[in-house]
Amino acid sequence: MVIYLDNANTTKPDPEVIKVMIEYLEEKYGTPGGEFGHIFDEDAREAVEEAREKIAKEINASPEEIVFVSDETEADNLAIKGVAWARGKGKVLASKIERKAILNTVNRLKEWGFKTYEVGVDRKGFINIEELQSSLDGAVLFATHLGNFEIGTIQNIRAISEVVHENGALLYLDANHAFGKIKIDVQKLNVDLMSISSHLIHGPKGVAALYIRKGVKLKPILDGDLRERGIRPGMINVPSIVGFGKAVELINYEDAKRMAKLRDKLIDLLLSIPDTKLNGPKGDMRLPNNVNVSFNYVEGESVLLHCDMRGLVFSTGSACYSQDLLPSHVIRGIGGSFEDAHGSVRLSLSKWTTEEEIVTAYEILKDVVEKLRKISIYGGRK
Amino acid sequence: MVIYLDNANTTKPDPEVIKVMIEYLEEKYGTPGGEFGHIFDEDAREAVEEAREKIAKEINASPEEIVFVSDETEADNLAIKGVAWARGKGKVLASKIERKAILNTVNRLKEWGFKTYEVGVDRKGFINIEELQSSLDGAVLFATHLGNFEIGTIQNIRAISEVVHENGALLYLDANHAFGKIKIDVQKLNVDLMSISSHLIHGPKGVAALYIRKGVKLKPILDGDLRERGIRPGMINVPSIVGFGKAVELINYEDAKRMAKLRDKLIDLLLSIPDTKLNGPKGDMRLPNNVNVSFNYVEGESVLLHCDMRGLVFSTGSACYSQDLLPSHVIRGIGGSFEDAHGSVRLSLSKWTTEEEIVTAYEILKDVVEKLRKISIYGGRK
Amino acid sequence: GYSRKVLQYFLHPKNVGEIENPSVTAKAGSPACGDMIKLYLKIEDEKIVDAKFRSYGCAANIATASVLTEMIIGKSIDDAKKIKFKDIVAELGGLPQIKHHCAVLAAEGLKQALAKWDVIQGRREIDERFVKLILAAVIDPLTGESVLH
Ligand SMILES: Cc1ncc(COP(=O)(O)O)c(C=O)c1O
Ligand SMILES: Cc1ncc(COP(=O)(O)O)c(C=O)c1O
Ligand code: FES
Ligand code: FES
Repeated sequence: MVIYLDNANTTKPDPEVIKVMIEYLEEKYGTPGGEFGHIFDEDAREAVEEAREKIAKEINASPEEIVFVSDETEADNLAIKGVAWARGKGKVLASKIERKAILNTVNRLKEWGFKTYEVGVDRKGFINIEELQSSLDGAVLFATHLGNFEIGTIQNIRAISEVVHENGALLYLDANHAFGKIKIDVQKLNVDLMSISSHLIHGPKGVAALYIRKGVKLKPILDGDLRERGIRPGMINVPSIVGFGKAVELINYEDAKRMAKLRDKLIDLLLSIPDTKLNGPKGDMRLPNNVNVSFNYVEGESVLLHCDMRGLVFSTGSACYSQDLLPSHVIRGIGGSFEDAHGSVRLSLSKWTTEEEIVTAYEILKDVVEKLRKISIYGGRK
Repeated sequence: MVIYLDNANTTKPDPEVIKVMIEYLEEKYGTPGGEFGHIFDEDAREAVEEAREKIAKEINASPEEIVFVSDETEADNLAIKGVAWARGKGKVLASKIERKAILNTVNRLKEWGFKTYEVGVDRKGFINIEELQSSLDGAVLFATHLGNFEIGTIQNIRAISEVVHENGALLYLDANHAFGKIKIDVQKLNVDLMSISSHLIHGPKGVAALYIRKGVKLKPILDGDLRERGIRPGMINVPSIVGFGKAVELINYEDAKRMAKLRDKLIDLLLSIPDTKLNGPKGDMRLPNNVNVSFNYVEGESVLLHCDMRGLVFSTGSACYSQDLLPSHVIRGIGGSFEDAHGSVRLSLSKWTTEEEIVTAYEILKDVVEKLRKISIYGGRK
Repeated sequence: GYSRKVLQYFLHPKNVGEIENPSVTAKAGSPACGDMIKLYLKIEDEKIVDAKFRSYGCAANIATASVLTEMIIGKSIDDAKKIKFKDIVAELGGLPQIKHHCAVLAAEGLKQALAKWDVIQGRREIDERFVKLILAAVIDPLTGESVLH
């Protein structure tokens, strides 16, 4: 039996999601073409529009403001490059602790003559709003997140959007990790673009949605037909979209409350292991399913692999584990040392996580960390 | 019972494809991260690499030359923009009868200072190789197709690639509609980049593959993590990729032979309807599953909708049917009149199409065309 | 992913710990990822009679250090000097490309230990080249930077 605590990486599709997907794989395999597809395709078109409506409603948007894309990386790129290219020139900003898809996309914009800036965060990962305010001169876009993918910090988006809009820039919000866990209202948050993805809420891979507030202009990244009003031409991935719609329908904020309790229990248990520290804030300003701690004197990949052998699955910010051999830029961004990043682990809960799993996870981790500290050069002491 | 003759639009997933997908939706829902995902993700990683190997082998490429993307539109954009951006400047060419994703992508390159050119074709849709030859001055890329999506013309790629390479340009081949129907060897065809997609060979939507010959440089469209070696960062759509691999495994060229016979039978039957003409070539130079005819005096959308009511499903090149209200640029490209395009229908077969379906399809079409001609201003005569 | 053999050495590493009164010790840090190993050698009659290690690093780091200690115990100094990182990789039945530097780290540790031993034996000068050899690859895991800087 696997204890899966890597739900911020991807989640297990809900059986109900799989059920509707199978229907659109087996029988209703058509794909929406033009407005007047043959009747065979109508089933597919209606299902896609129904999913779009559900998703729009969930975030208080209108269906025409939702564009389906293939994943959150594509959403990030479309939002950021799309707005920048439409504006032509100016400054594009992000925080230091965004996902790579955002940071690298912003950075890439330099090729097209844009200025860029990375806004700092405090020790808990909260964006420095004064720094943001003083860096917005000539800005066209600020790209940031609602809940941090790695340390769970929930940003104060209302304050951020006020500052951003005062300065005439647009706000793009990566809400992928918060969606389904905290109730989102695009009107109240006052964001201009926002991305949410299916595979993080027990929906299928292969689809994400980009909210584009009515009136916001962006240039597409992909050219082709007029599907998704030409903003995202290409094949409509009907089964995934229908599955996404079902996953949204299944969102229940009571799950989030339960997760938050288990999160706090796990944090308390892990902090009882000596020389362990929490990354990110405590309480309501933390994503309900995110736990992230650094164990001193040990390296994350080793911790992860040992746990893996014992059926406990999660992620680490260790350099050894990353494909570019760099330690987590998020832990470094909040002022953590190289060692803090190297020894950091992220455990992310789902609606199915049980208290028993939490306790077992703690026991396995405690044992593994003790074992590895015995091998460590630092031997558990500095 | 529906007679589905729109297999060039999308195909019904094979039950075996759906079976493996369900396995990766239900239990092996992990996603390949870095090289050292936890063991839970290993299942997913191995399955993805296995699919990559199968696909590579099928086209005589090596697995490192295959990059997974979300659909053929993305493949077209990545290949064309990727190569152009990597080269920096020059001329990019396509034929006049490419899919919109190719034509619009090439056209978009003007924004970045590229020159573009559309090469003409003859009455059957064959690319004018002399015109190509004389337009290649300063060219960096020629983007074209193996089998035409609308009229089924199979291009002489060996001759084309010789001319293109002599002039120092690269060749991108959209092989989406030919793949699985005619055996493809990237070495023999001597192409530099090539796209093939899953949903046209009874695989799932949500994935296509771009072959990039070793040594060919391209800049990614999407920025993000290092997945797919950074060429296509983002979430790996494991169930779709695994389904794609299975679909490739199921390819059987005997099916193509059978389809070709049924295609010829359907063409003969349809040409027996007065004032009907074939678009595209006959015989071996036509995709085995493609039939495209123009019925004079009637409009395609009307034909299509009438047939639809009677359970026969296909496509049309009519302007009324397209989202931009333009008649098929392919029919126009081969020198067809506006009326030819307006009254054109494409019927595309699958490995499951039966002789009985072909005969019934003909009977329905004959009846519908006759009925509509009675309504027509031209009344069956000009 | 990792081979069975790598996982075996990682899960049950041999020769973990310290040697009391070692003949020589060496620390090596990887400039790639910032990890470290420390090697302890006991040398008698120009032969390595015991070897132990401590590690702060990934699974490949632990496995390579462990298998290296096994490879060198019983070897003469001259034979030990011939060990290259590729030999360690081979001994483990291969490592993923991205983890080759972990084997380099282990080989580097051995190279430094043996160079120090030569100095102790008066066979080698403490010149600039030697000092650079010792320090260059040593990475402080707290900063992730070479201690040379
Ligand atoms: C007319 C037409 N448009 C679009 C497509 C889908 O291709 P894409 O998803 O690349 O736009 C097809 C499929 O083959 C097609 O036949
Ligand atoms: C560390 C990390 N990288 C990548 C991803 C996937 O995001 P994307 O597909 O946009 O790269 C996630 C998912 O949340 C993640 O946690
Ligand atoms: S020691 Fe860090 S990657 Fe091996
Ligand atoms: S006549 Fe109505 S769209 Fe052509």
